[in-house]
Order: sequence, then structure tokens, then C-alpha cells
Amino acid sequence: MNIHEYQAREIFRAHGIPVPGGEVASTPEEVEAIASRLGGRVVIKAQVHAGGRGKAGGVKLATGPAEAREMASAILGMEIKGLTVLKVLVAPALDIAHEYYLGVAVDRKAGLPLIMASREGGIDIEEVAVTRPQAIVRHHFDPQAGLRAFEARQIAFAIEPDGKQAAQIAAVLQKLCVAFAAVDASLAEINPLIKTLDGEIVALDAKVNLDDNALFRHPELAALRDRSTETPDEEEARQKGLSFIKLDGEIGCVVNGAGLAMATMDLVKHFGGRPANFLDIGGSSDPEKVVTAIKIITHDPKVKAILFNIFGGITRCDDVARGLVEAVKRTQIKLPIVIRLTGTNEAEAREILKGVSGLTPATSMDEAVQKAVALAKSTGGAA
Amino acid sequence: MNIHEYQAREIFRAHGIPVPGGEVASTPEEVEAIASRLGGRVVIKAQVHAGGRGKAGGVKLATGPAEAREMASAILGMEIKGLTVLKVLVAPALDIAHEYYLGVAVDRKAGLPLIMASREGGIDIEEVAVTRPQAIVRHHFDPQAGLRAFEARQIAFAIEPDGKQAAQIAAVLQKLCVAFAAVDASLAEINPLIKTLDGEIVALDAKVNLDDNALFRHPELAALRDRSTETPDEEEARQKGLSFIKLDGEIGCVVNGAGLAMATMDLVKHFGGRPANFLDIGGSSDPEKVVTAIKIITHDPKVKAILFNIFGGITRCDDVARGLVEAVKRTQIKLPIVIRLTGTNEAEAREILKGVSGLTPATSMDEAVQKAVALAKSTGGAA
Amino acid sequence: MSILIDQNTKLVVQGITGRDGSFHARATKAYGTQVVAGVTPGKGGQSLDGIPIFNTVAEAVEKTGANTSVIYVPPAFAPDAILEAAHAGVVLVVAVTEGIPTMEMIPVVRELARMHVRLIGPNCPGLISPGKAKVGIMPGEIHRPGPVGVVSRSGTLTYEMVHQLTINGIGQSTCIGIGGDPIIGTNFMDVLPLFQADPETKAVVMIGEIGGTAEEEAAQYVKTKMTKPVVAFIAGQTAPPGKRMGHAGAIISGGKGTAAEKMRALGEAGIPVAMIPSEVGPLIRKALGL
Amino acid sequence: MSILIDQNTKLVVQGITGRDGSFHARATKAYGTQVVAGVTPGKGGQSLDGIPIFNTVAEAVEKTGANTSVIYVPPAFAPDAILEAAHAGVVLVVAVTEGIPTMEMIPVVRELARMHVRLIGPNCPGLISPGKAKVGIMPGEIHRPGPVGVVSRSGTLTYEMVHQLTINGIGQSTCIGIGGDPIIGTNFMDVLPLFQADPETKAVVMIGEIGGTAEEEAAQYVKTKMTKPVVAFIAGQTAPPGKRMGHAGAIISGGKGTAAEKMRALGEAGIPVAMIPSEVGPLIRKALGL
Repeated sequence: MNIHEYQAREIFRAHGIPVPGGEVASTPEEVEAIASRLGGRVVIKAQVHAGGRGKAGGVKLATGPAEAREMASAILGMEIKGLTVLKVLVAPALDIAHEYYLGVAVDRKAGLPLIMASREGGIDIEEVAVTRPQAIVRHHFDPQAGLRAFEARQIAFAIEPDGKQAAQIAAVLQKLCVAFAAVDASLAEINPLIKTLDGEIVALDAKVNLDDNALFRHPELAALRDRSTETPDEEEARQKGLSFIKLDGEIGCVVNGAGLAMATMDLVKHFGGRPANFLDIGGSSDPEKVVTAIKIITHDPKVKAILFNIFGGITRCDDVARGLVEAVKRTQIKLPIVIRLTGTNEAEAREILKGVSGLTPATSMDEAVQKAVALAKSTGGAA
Repeated sequence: MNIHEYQAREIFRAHGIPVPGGEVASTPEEVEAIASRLGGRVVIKAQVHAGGRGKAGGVKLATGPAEAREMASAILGMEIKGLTVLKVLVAPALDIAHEYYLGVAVDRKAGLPLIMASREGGIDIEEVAVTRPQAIVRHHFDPQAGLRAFEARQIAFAIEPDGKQAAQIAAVLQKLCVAFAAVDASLAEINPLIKTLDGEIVALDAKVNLDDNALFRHPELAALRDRSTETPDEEEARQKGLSFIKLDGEIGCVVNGAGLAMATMDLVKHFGGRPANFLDIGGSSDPEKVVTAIKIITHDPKVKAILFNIFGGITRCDDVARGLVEAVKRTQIKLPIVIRLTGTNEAEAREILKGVSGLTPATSMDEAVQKAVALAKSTGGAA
Repeated sequence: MSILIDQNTKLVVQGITGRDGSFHARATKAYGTQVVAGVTPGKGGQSLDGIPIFNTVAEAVEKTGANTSVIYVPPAFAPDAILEAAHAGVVLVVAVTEGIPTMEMIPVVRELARMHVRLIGPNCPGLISPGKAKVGIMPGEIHRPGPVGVVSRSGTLTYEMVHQLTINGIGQSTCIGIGGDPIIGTNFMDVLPLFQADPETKAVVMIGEIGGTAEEEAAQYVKTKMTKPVVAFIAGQTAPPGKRMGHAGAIISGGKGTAAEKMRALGEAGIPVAMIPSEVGPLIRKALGL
Repeated sequence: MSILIDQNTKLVVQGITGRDGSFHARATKAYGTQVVAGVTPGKGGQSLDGIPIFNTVAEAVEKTGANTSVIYVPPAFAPDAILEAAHAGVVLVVAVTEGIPTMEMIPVVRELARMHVRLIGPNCPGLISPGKAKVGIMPGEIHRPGPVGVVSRSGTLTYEMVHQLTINGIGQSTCIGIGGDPIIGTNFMDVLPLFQADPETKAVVMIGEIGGTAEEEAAQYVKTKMTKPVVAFIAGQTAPPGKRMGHAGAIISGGKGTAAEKMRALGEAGIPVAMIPSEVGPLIRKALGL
């Protein structure tokens, strides 16, 4: 789960990492008031789940409250990578002597969290990683032992020779690793970590991604989810336990299992169609999930055909069939449906679906996808 | 450092281990008031740093406030193993269905904390350990990982077959191990852990010893030290950084290093004397320590001679000599002093001590001890 | 032969009294696996269809000689259950449980590696040696004994692939779903040497997904160390970058881990890559010289 | 020869700018030890009597080839310093620091053991191979090169014993103070095989204390595995039970670990036990056939 900079800053602050003051606001008036309270120059930063805010014009420096209000008017409501800016962070502008980069993420290959640190922060760190990998110090740590003080010092001295700043950077790094583990992050990043003109080390930005699997044990973090970034369909899918991502095509897909769902989408493309969504109904057999899946898919006017591809294992084909019957009854769906059910209780499923009209059965995945693509084209042609 | 049961109970309570209610009191009147508040039967328990309180009459059951007051009068002020009872814990008396034993201590040989658990608690667990070792379950745990839930369950099921109580015992055990590590204990013990008639698991007693080396990082625990258990001499020795234990003999010993101090005491005994104390002035060279050492030793009227045995390493002989000169000056000491100084700055020390009267020099440890024993005997005979 | 499980596998089912645990314990037993014990703390002494239940895995191992464990306990308790199995002395732990926090799995995977106890999963369907034993949640009836080893990061996609093989008349030696989480106990790189060493396995099907670099590393291994033919398939060619595709593992980040990159790496290692699932059958027939 | 340290020892001193660190760095260098580096974070680039100072042990090892570290940092920071040394690649770490919390040392000792890095101490005087190198705080001048290995839990008592040997005309191969804390990196049991294997060492003096069972275990080893003569002394025969004798290690608990028990165990293993320190010289002369 992504959270906003202003939320990530609070996590950092709670773990003792120095962050500048500032507050979050949703209107230009609030921004003006905050800028007045802060005094001096302020920076206004769009709060959206997207990188490259600066380049997109989502980060502005203002010399005072009036200018802050004006700039906030421009930023609030703007779109960055398809996401509307609904909130901005207003923070005092600091005088920067140097910009570093610090990040922690899970490295699957090593099976450990990986610290990345660089003396070259502030700019596009991914660019640095590609062009000058030696400019990034990499260090794995054992989360059970935590990042040791000596490890933090080693990394800090590698990016800052001065003893005073290195000690502060080492302290920030240890706290960042504690925070990373404490909130079950998948990513925690400070870019830039700055040295001020006074020689103090401050986290000027804050980015934290959370491990969805761990939210059950952090209800206070789960509550940070920004509902405004989800469509009602996405929200309903999440609440019903469906894994759903809206795409651009005309074939609605209902599949069990993420791998099979991706392979189904790939096959749709292979046979000349375009998938309208990724949708994994998961491993359980709740007919209600099928009803929800159909409802969400039929909300999309671009969808011309629905493709069911179910390989029964834990998922029982008869449960899926029951859900489909129920959905057809409730939603009076008019779209053609191609249905391929194989595996556990396949025969019972066929029996249940016998009386339902408008269903096109298929026995193999290839056949199912080809029929769905053909139906979508003919429907699309007729529309 | 030893702490009292009522203090250990608070540590347990803070870590979520179920302990009965109750309060600590120093007068029979307070005991009566607490018993009134608690209602019903209460148990009155002497708070002293000594085992075997029950056998010594330091634990009594009272049916009500009046009887509690009466019993407290008997317990407060009594001596248990040479220690005067100044406080009692007054707690509700619980109905016991079963008594277990749980303990955690550092096992040097394995280099790990060792859990000991037994279905046979309440009675003398050391007796059980000797006569029926198989009745005690032993399990080491890794403090970095903490005691895992499965380890706790395994131990719990080994001493209690019932699933409900075993789950409670496992939870207590995990919390006990967390507490053990959190306070840097060298020992944490619940004897007995009881099952009440209602089937609840409760820690009826609490014993915690703390690692002196870790007190620097637990100021709140260091403050639990009961000054009343120390003589003024012991307190002064501790505050000056001397390791001092009062004994019964007539030869006062001043030595640097614990091993050499013990060997010196052994040698005193070997040559027919008795050491009046264990005293290690430690590794540093502060002359003030020597002054304090002499002062403390001369408080003991039984002492007939003082023996200095110093092997200079970090400790510099000239510093010890300076301290001795200062002590003789300040305390006008009349006792014979045998002094053996070897090692770092030995020659300078000899120079410093040249003009001091009443000192008997010795070059070897054997010679020093023999001279001290002889002097003590002649002084003792003359007295 | 086969790898990791066979007729000598003696299985203990952790979480046997739960909904999933009891269902799959019965299905596993019905398939022919020796299900010798179940574990649910506090239900020791009971039984399920003749399978004795114990309070701890240690007791189950001691009393029944179980050498393999399968985990059906909820995510909050699964890491502890995995460690319990490893410390009780089984040699193989299969963690079916989905949704375990990554940071909890990290020390568990490391500890099992140190102990030389093999972990499959978590968030995996398990494994099956057709006709001998299955440990997990896959539908047993789609499998047939034969010469092809299957290793996959997916669940139902694996069933689809196995189904393709079976209807093409090609049986399997062992099929393993290694799981879709970022941190798993056994990866492609750990399974391939076992298939290479297994005399019954004549060819291998490897099913990958977008995300991570496990397929690229496997390609390197196949190229340098394997003599047996390998056929691959990668799911997620049409996945949009940066979107989460249901599996925590299936995230495309920073241009790395795309299907195109993986397919190129596999191709460069001389591994035939099926463009669609139904190509796997013919490719493997060709690899086997059928 | 000698054990653990000699002319090839290249020492880094951690905490070199502290009071104890600087004093002993100078004394150690004066004795002839190759003191190649010091470490104090933030003082990298400075030097002490020509010894270059670095910010990290890793850098010190990289730049100077140090293979041994000695720790003079305060107890709150010493465990981290020990780990830093081990991870920087030295093969021997000598922790002089006294007063480290036991629970902090437990994982450190385990980690160094896993890494196969030898730790002496903490709370120990260090070790000396007379005429070759010393690493620690003992007065170098009381030692003489020779055939006797000394291993001891004490500090000054060891000096006393070495002094006895030297004035009896008996030199030492290596003298090691293993430290008095409950949790230490190297015990009697670890040192005795090194002396047994060292061709220069002809006999061993072992100096124990009350508390623990390390002497009893060592006795068993001497009896079953050692061919070289061992002479022992145990301090604390007159110590009252249950009283703390200055060393955390020197606690008599539950009737175990008394001097009498240890002396009996040593005697039963055929080890001559000196009743008083001055008997050690004659006993070792006899053991050496002098």
C-alpha cells in the first residue's frame, strides 16, 4: 500500500528522524494560513501516489503566504500521471548545503532488506543507479539483529567524510531501519536527505510503501489508505477480497489465481483482443465473489464480452457456476459470456449452467479466449 | 542486584503476567488498612533478600484485617538469615488447585538463557532438581529471536496437559522471557505459578535478580536498590567503586583484582589466619580508593592487622602508596600494616613509603600473608 | 524416482482442525500420501478420519516418525508453525498459507536455511509426485506419472500447464509450486539441480512470472550446469508496469523483471519459451524426442 | 611458536583515543607488538605516536592488513565494536572492556562463533606471547619466553602466577586471561587444544576460580585428550557461598562451582592442584622434569 509523503513523515518523526515542520492542506486558504504560521519561505508539495512530482510542476517554492496561496491554487486539482492532487504539504523551505539519498527495500534475491545510500541525492536516483552504480553504497542487514551501529557508521562514512555529519547520518539510517521494520514497509526512502547550511542533517522528503500482508497487524497504518485514489469499483473489489486492476480493452476477464489471470490476459492479446481488466477471484469458493466480479466488469461500458477461465483446485467449479447463475439473475447481464471451467466439481458446474442462456462453453483455454475475442468483435461491430 | 518480591511483581505486571493484587507496607497499621481494602483472606509476606521465608515464619495467612495486623507485627522486625524484615507484601489469598515452577537464568556453559519449568512448583525446587531432575523441563532460548510461541507451547504442554491452562502458561512464559531480557535480569522466577480453582494461571510469587553491569541503562531499576540491606560501609564501598564483602576474621585485606583477592584470603586461611573481608580496589589507580578501603576496614573492631597485596598492572603501585600515606595521615591508624607491592612503578612506591612508620614490607605474597597473620596474633594476644 | 516427496513421505498436517487443513488433509490422504499426524495445540488426543492429532509437532514427529510437514495455519501464526516444524526435525516444510508479512518471513527463511531444512513456499500450492504422494492443494487427478519435472511460481497456472502435459500424453515426475511471495524458501535455482540429479526426470517445465530476477538466474544455471532440456513459459506479458497483479511478487519495478526481459534471458540460455500455454505440450514433446 | 598471537600479529586498537586505549596502545607498541592502526569514529586521518587512526575497522583492515583487534571502548559501545571487528575480517578480537551487560554479550558471542572469529574476553587482561607480542593490559616485563602455557580466568592473579614462574626460572609460550564474566568468547576448553597442538608449549598452568563449571569441563578434556602435563590452581577456597566476589562469574550457586568441587574434579583427572600460589612453580618444574 502506498501512503503519502505527509503520512510517511509522521512515521519518520515518530522514530526520531529529523523532519522539517509543516502541515497538510486541501485548500489554498489553508495553505495561506499554514504559510503565515510558519513564516518565511515555504515549499508546497503535491501529495499524490506518483513519482516525478517536481518535473510535473507539483512542487513549488513560495516567498510568503500570498504567493503560497497562489501556487497552491495551481497545484491543487492538477493531474500528475493521471492522479488528481487533492492535498498539499506546506513546509518551511530550508537552505541546502548538500543532498544525499537513503533508501531501504526488500531484496528478494538476497532474502534481506537492502540499504541504498548515495552522496548524490535529490536528483533522479534511478538514473544514478543505471549510469554510475558505484555512486550507490549497498548494504544488506539482518532485520532480527537490526542495523548495527557499526554498519550504519560504515555506510555513513562512505557517503560523508565529516565525522559530525556522518554520525548524524548513521543515526538517521539506524532509525530508518527501525521504522522500516516497525511498520512492515516494503520501501522506505529519504530523497533528499539534506545537510543544511548549519550542518544539520534533515529528511527533506519521505516515502514509505507498506506491505499489504502486514496491514492486519497495523490497523493504524491501514487507516492511512487514501480512498480518493481508488475508484468505487476498485474499493468494492478490495473489500470483497478480489484482486482487480482496471485496464483498457473490451474483454472482461474473471480468473482464479494471479498467474493464470495474467496468462489469460496474455492469451487475449495473443488472439487479437484486449483485456479490460486483471481480475483474480482468489482461492476460495464464495459465489458472492463471482457476483461482485460480474457487477464490476459490467460497470465498464467498453466491455463487449466476458471471459471466465477457472481451473478448479481449492476453487470449486460448482461454486463459480452458482455465482454466475446468481449474477445473471441479479444483474440481467446482456453481454456474451464465454465460460471455461475445468477441475474440481466440473461436472456439477456443467449441470448447474445447463439452463442458463447466453453462455458460450469452452473446454480449453485457447478455445475460450478465441471465442471471447470473436464475440467481442462481433458485438463491437454491431454496437 | 537483588530486588524485592513486590518490585519484581511490578516488572511482571508491566509485562502482562497475571499477578494477584496487593500492596507493600512497613507498619502493622498499613497492613490492616490494606487487608481491609482487599477484603477476605490475605497473605502477609516478608520482603527480604533471602530464600526460605516460609520456613522461617515470614509468610502468614490471615482471615481478616485484625489478624493481618497481628501477624504483620510478628513479621515486621523479625530476622531471616541475618536480614531484618522492614517491609511486607499484603496480597489476597487465592485458592490453589495446582502449583508449577517457572524460572529463567543465564546458563554460562551454553552461553544462553535457560528456562526451567516444572509441574512440581511451590516446594523446594532445588530439592526437585537434585532428586528428580527429570521433573524439570530445561530449554535454552536465543534472546535475539526471543522465546518463540512454539517453544513456549512445547514447554507448557510438558508440564500441563490441559490445552486451556497450557495456553495460559505458554503466554506467561513468553512474557517472562520478554521481561527477563527487557530488564537485563540474571534470574527471573515464578515459584509458585498457580492454577486457581477457577482454572486461571497466576504468578503467586516473583523473584528477579538484575545484572549489575546493565544497571547503567536502567536507571529506574537501579533506583529499586534497597539501601536498608547494606551497611554504611558496604554502601560507601559500592559508591567508591570498591568490591567489598564483610567477613568474620581479624586480617583486613586490600587487594587489586577479584581473583588475587580470593587467593589472598585463601592464603591467609592457609597460614592460620582468618580474613576480615574480601576487598578488591579494582583496576584503576585512584589513591582515594585506598583511603576508603582503609577507613572501611578500620571500622571493624575485630581487625588486628591489615594486609596490602597489590600486583601492579593497570594499577600503579605508586598510586596505592600515595593513598596509603594519605590514609595513615587522615585516619591515624594504629593497626600494623603489611604491605606487598609488585609490578608497575614498584620502585617509586617504595620510595614514597620509606618515611612511613608502622609498615611491614614484604616482597612475596607468602611472606606478606605470613607476616600479617603473625602480627594479628601478637596484637590479638596483647589486646 | 521423483524429488522431495514420494511413497516414503510421512506427513504431519499443521492446522489440521481448521477449514482448509481438514479438507486438504482428507484429500491428501485420499490421494495416497501417508498422512501420519495432525497438529492443533489444545486438541492433542483427538483424531480426524483416523489421523491422530497432537499438541505439538515435536510430539507428532516423536510418536509417528513424520518427516514432512504442511502448514495450513493463518498468516499471523504461520511463521511460528514453520519454525516449529523445522525444530521438530522434519526435513521438508511446505507452507501453503498466503498473506504472511514479508519481514516475518525473512528470519524464518534464514533460520531454515541454516538448519538445512527445506521450505517450499509460503503462498504456494505445494508439490506432488504423481502416483506416489501429494503435499498441498493441487487437484491430484490432473496429474500422471511420467518423465517431466514442473516448477512454477504460480498456482492455478501450474494446474493448467500440467493439464496440458497430461492431455498431451506426458506424465510428470514431480510438480512444485514454489510460491508467489517476495521471500520464499525454495527458488527455481534450488529445484533445478534436484531435477538434474533425478534419474526419472528427463525434461523440465519452468513457469515464471513478471517481477524479481529468479527466472534470469535460473536461465544462467540451465545454460551452465544443466544437461536436461528445459521449456519455459512466462506469465504477464501484457501486465502494465508498476501495477500490482495480485501476487506481491508480481510487481514490475524500474524496468526490471518484465516478461520481455525474462523471455530474452531464457532464450539466450537456449531455453525454448512457449508464447502461449498450449505451446508447452508440443515443445516438451519435441524436447523429449517424441 | 606460541598460540594466537606472535610477530605476525598486526593489531588495530579500537577506542585508541580514549584514556585506556591510548595508554595501552603505546605500551603494547613499546613491547614490540605491531600496532598498525587505531579506530575512533570521527577521528579518521589523525594519528597517535605514528599509529594511523581510521573511522571504521573495515577501513583500518583494508589499509593496514590488521588481523587482530583489541577493544578499549566503554561497555555501552563495546558489543558493537566487537561485531565491527569481526565483520571487518580480523581473526582474533580481544575485548578488555569490563562491565558489558550479559544479555548484550550473548548474541555477540554466538555471532562470532558462527563467523569463526575468535573472541577473548570480555573483561579480560588479554594475552601475551613473551618476546613476540602482547595484546592487552598485562605488565609485559614480568614475562619470559619459555615452554609453559598459562590460561586463567583472573587478571592480577595471573600476573602473580606468571611472576612465580618467571622467578622460578620458567618462561611462558603464551599467557591468556580468558575473562571473568559469565559469558565469554573463549573458555579453558577452547584454549587447551591450542596448547596441546603447539610444539613449543610443554606444560600448561590453568588458573580457575569459583563459579560455573568451566574447570570441571576442562579437567575432563585434560584427562581424555591431553598428553601434556597440566598444573592447576583454584582461587576462592574460603569464599562464603552465595556472596558476590567482585567478578560476576564468581558466584557460588546451589552447591555447584565451589573450589572444593573443582579441586576434586581436577584431582580425579590426574591434574596436580597447587594449594597456594607459590606451589605452582615447583609443581610445574616437576611436570617439566626439571
